[in-house]
Amino acid sequence: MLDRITGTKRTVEANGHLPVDANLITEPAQLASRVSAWEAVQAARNIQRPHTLDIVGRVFDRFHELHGDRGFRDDPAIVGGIADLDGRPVVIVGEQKGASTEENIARNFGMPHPEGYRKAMRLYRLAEKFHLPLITFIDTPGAYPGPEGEERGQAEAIAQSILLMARLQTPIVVVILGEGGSGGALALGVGDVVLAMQNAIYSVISPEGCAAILWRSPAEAERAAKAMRVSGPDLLELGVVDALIPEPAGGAHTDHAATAAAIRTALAAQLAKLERVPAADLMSARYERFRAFGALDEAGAAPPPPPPDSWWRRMMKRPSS
Amino acid sequence: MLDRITGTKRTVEANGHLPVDANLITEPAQLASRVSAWEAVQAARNIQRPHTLDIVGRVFDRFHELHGDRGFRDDPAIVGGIADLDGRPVVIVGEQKGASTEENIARNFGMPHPEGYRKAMRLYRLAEKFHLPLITFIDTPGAYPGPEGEERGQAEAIAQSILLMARLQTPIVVVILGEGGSGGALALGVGDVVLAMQNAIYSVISPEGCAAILWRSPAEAERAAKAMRVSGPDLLELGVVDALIPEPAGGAHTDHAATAAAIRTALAAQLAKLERVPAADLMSARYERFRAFGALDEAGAAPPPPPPDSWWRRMMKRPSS
Amino acid sequence: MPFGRKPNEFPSHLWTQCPSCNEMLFNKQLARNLNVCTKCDHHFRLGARERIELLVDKGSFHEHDAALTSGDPLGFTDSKPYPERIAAAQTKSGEKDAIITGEATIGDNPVILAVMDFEFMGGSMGTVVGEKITRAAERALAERRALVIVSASGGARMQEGTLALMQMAKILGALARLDQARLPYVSVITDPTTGGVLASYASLGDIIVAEPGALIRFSGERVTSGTVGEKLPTGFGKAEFLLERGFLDQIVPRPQLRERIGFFLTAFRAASQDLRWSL
Amino acid sequence: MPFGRKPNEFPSHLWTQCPSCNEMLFNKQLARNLNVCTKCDHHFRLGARERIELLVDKGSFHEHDAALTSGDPLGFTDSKPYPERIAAAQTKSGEKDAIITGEATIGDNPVILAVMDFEFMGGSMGTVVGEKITRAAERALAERRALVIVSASGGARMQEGTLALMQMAKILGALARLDQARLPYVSVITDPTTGGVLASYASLGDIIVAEPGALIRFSGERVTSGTVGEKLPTGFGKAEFLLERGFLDQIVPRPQLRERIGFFLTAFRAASQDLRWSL
Ligand SMILES: [Zn+2]
Ligand SMILES: [Zn+2]
Repeated sequence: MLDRITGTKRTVEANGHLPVDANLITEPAQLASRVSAWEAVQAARNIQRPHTLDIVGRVFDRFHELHGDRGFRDDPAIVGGIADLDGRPVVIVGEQKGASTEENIARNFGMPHPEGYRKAMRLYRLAEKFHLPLITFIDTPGAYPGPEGEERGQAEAIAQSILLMARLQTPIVVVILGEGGSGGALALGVGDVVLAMQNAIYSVISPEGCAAILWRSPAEAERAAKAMRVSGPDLLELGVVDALIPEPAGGAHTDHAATAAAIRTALAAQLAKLERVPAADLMSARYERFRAFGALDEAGAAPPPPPPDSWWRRMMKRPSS
Repeated sequence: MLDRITGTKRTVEANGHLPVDANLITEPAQLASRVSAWEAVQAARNIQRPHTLDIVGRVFDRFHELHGDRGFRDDPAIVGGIADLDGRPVVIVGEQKGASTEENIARNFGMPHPEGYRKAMRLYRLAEKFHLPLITFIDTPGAYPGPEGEERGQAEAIAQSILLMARLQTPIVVVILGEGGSGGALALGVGDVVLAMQNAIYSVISPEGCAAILWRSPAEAERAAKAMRVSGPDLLELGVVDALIPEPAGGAHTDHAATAAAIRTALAAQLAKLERVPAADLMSARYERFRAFGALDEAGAAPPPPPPDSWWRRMMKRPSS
Repeated sequence: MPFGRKPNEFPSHLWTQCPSCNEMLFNKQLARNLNVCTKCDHHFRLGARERIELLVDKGSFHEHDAALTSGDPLGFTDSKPYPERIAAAQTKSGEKDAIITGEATIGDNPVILAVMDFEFMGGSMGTVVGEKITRAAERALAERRALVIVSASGGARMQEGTLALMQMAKILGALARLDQARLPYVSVITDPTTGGVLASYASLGDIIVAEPGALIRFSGERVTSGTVGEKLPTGFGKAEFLLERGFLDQIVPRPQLRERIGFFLTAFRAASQDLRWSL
Repeated sequence: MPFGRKPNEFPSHLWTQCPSCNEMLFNKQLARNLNVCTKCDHHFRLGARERIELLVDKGSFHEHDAALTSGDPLGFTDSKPYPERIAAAQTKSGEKDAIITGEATIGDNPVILAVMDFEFMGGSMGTVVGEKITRAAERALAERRALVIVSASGGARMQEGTLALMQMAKILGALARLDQARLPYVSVITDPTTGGVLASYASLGDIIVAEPGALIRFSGERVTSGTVGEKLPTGFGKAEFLLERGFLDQIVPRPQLRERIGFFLTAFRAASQDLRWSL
C-alpha cells in the first residue's frame, strides 16, 4: 500500500498555523489562473523581480547588515543582519541577486560560495543565542558549482547549514522569493513555516541541468520544469511549501512595493503565531514537518500511526478537523 | 598592597592533583642544576629533540591520526587523532615540527596556519562529545605570522581556540614539549593541568622578537629570554606550569625513549586523577587556575578572599595543608 | 598485460581490465580481493551486499525495512515513466532501491548500518533512501547504537523532484538528534559520491573516511562545465584532494575499513559508558 | 593646504596636519569633531576618556577598579626597570594603566564598558588590563548586563612575560561564561589593534565593529617582516581589508558608534527579556 504521499493538506494541518488574515494561498484553487512551470521559471528569474535587500528595505523598519563568515571572506551572494518589524527584532539571512549585470557579477548571480553559507550559519547562531526569530529569503540558481567552491567545501557548508537549521532553537520562517535552486536553497530552507512567492520556483536541480541529464539537451528545460513540478501551485500540492504569498497581477517585478507589503503581512502574522509556541513544541513540529516527506510503498507494514495533534491545535484547544 | 603575586605554590595547591609517584618536578630546588633561560631556549629548539608524533608513537599503544579542519585545508603543522593509553582512549592534538629541514618545510617549522587551529578545535569538540580526555602537545615558535595567516584569520582562530578550551567539558592535560611560542602555543594551552618538559620554554613573544622591540636588536635575544623568564624553573615559580617532566641527563634529544617514558608516566597519573573529578568541579578549577594569574596592587581594596578548597582536597577528604 | 595477450582474448565475464594499471584481472580473484586490484590497489566499486559482508562482524547483520519501495509522487516521465525505471532497476539488481539498512556489530560495537549501492539508478537518493536512513538514525537513537553510513551516489533522484531534496533536511533532522544524544556517526565515502548526498549526510560524520581514489564532488562534471565552464586541475575531486583540503579524516584502504571503524567506535563507546565524564 | 600656508606656519599645539588628506586642522575643531578629520573623515586616535564620553548615554558612566595598578612580577629591566616605565606612563597620561572600565548605559541598555588607551605603553595588555576586563565580564554576568570592549593595543605587555600571555586565557574564560549566559558582548576595534589583544577578546564579539582605516593585525609589521620577510599588499591589515575577509560585521564611523551599538543591544535585549523563546 502506498501509505505516505505527502500532500499539502497533511503538512499544513500538522503545522496548522497559517492565519487566514495574512491573505495566503493555501490551495491552488484559490488562484485565479495557474501558471505553467515554465512561466514560473521565467517569472522567478526576471531580473527586475525584487531581490532580498530590496524586500528587506521595504518590509522592515530598520535593518543593519552584518558581514563575514569569520574565517575566509564576506560573500556578497548572501546578505544578513538584524532588522526590526513593528518593534520586533529579527535576524535576516538571504541570498542576493543583482538587478543589473554589474550587480549580478558582484553578487555572483546569487550563487553563494561556502563562506556564504558559513556566514549564514554564524547569523543563525546569533539568532539562537538571543532568542531572535530567523527569517530567510531564498533566491539562488544554486550554490556556486565552480572549483573554488569545491575546494572550500561547498558540500560541507551546505550540509552543516541544513543540520544547524534543523536543530536551531528559535523560530524560523523561510520565504522563497524567486529561484529556489537545490541544496544551495535548502541551506536556507529548513524552517517552521516555509512560504513561497506565488511565482517562485523550487527544484532539486535546475530545469536545464535535469534536461541535460535526462533528455540529454538543456533545450528540454521546459519539459524538465514541468516534470519536476517546480511551480508554486505544484509545491503547494506536494506540501513542500505551506502557503504562497500572492504577487501583484502582473508579477512581483511590476510592483515591488505591493510585493513587499504582502510579504510584510505574511511575516507579521507568522511571527505573531510562532512566538506563542513553546520551544520544545517548535522543535518537534519542525522535525515532523520534514520527517513526513515521502512517497513510500511498504508491503506488509502496518499503516503508520496518525501524527499527533499539532502544537497549534493543542495550543488553541480546538478539536481536530 | 601587592596582594596577588601568582606563585607556583598557590596554583599547584589549588589544582593540587600532582601525584608524587609520577616523578614530577614541582620545585626548582628538586633540580640538580638550573639551566639558564638561553640554554633552555637552545635545548627547546634542538632539531633532534623528540617532536609530537615521535612522542605520541612511543607514549600511546595505538594512534590513528585524524585530518582536516572541514573548511579549507589539512594543516601539517598541527596533528591530532585518537590514541589509547593502557586501554584508555584519549584525543591528542599537537604542534608538529620536523626532524630535518625537508620535514620542517613540510611542517612549516611547526607554525600553524588558522586552519590548523580550526582542525584542533574540531578535535577538541570531538573529545567533548564523547567524553574523551584531551591531551595537547605544544611545540611551536608561534602561529605563522605571514600574510596568508592574517588573511584567513590567525587571530580569530587562536581566540576561538582559547575560548573553546576554556569551556570544553572534558579533562585537558597540556604538555609543553619544546617551544611554547605566544598565542600560537596558548591556543593549545588551556588545560586542567599544564606540564612542561624540564627544558621546554614558554613565552609571550619570541626572545628575538622581544629583543628587536625593547633592545632594538634581535642579537639581544639572550637578555630578553632571561628577562622574560621563559625557562622551566621560571615557569614553575610563576605558576604558569604546574610541574616539569624530567628529561634524561643529556636532554630530551639524547634519549627519545626515556623522554617518552617519563611523559607516559606523567600522563597516566594525571588521567587517573582527573577522571575522578566531577565535571562541574573540573570546569570551576580550570576557571580559577587561569583566573588567578595577576600581579596587582590595589590601593584601599580588601584582600581577596582565600580561594575555596580545591576539588582535589574535597575529593580526597584530607585537611588543607 | 599478463602473458602478452590482448584484451579481447579475455572474455569479459571472466576477466576485468584494471582502468588504473591496465592489468587483466581474473574476476573471481578480484572478488576474493574485495574488488581491489591485486597489482595496483585500484578500488573498483563494490555492491552493497558485498560491502556489508566486509564491514561487519561475521554473521552479525540483520536487515531492516527491506520491503520499502518508492511511489511515483510526481507522475514523472522522461523517455520512460519513473515506475518503469524503478522496476527495471529492481529486476537488474534484485534490490528494492539504492540502499540497504540493518543492524550489526563492527568490532563488537553495536551499530546501525546503511549502505548505498551505486548500481541502483546511480545510487540516487529519493524518498526510500531518505526514509531508510532516517529510520536507521532513529533506531540508532532509540537503541543507543552508533550509525555508520556508506555513501555511493550521483545525488538526489530528479524523478522525485523537491521531495527528493526534502530528504536531505529529513535525514539531517534525525542526525541532529543523534548528535545531541552524543551517539557516534561514521561516514564512509566511496566512489562516486556527489551532489545532494555529499551535501548532506556524507559530509557530516564525527569521523569521515573515504576509499582511495574515490570521486567526491559536490557538482557533477556535467553541471560544473555546463554552468561555469572552467577547466579543472587533475586529481580534483578525488579523495586524496579532499584529504588535503581538510574534508576527510582519513583515506582507508578497503581491507582495513572494518578494523579502523571498530577502533574509533570502541574509543567513543569506552568513554561514553564511563559516565564519570557525563554532564 | 588652507590659504596656501606652509606647515611650519601652524604651531603644533594649535594645529594638526591630517596624514590622510594633508589638511591642517585646528586642534579645537578636531576635538569637537571627535578627532575625525573634517575634510576627509580620517579617524585620529582617541583617548579612553573621550571615547567613553562619545559612547555612553550622557552622564551614565561610573568607573570601576580605578585604583588597580601593576606589580613587577618578573623584576623586568631593559633600558630601564619596568616600574619606572609604568610610573612614567602614569605621570604622562594621568591613568593607572592602559584601560578604563565601568558601568554605563548605551541607548538605555545597561552595559559594562572597558575602553583601552593606546597612549599608555602602547595599550599593552598586562595583568591590570587582564584583571579589569575579567572583572568587567564577571560583573556583566552577575548583573546581567551587556559587555562592550573598545580595543586599542600593540598586544601583550612583554614586561610581564607569560603572566601577560595568561591574561588571554583568563579573560576568555570569563567571556565563555558570559556567552553561556547568553549575554551580549560587542567588540569595538580601533586603531591600532594587534597581537594578543586581537588574538583574544577583540576577535570574539557577538558583534564586531571597527573604525574606518583602523590597523588590525595579528602580527606586528616588525615581527612579520623579520620572521618571514614577505612583501605585503597595500591596504593589508586595515579595517576595510578585514571586512572583506569576513572578520568584521561592520565598519562604523565614530559619530555613529553609540547609536549603532545601541541598536544591536536593544535588539538582543528585547528578545532576551521576552522569555517566550527561552529554553
Ligand atoms: Zn590495477
Ligand atoms: Zn583628512
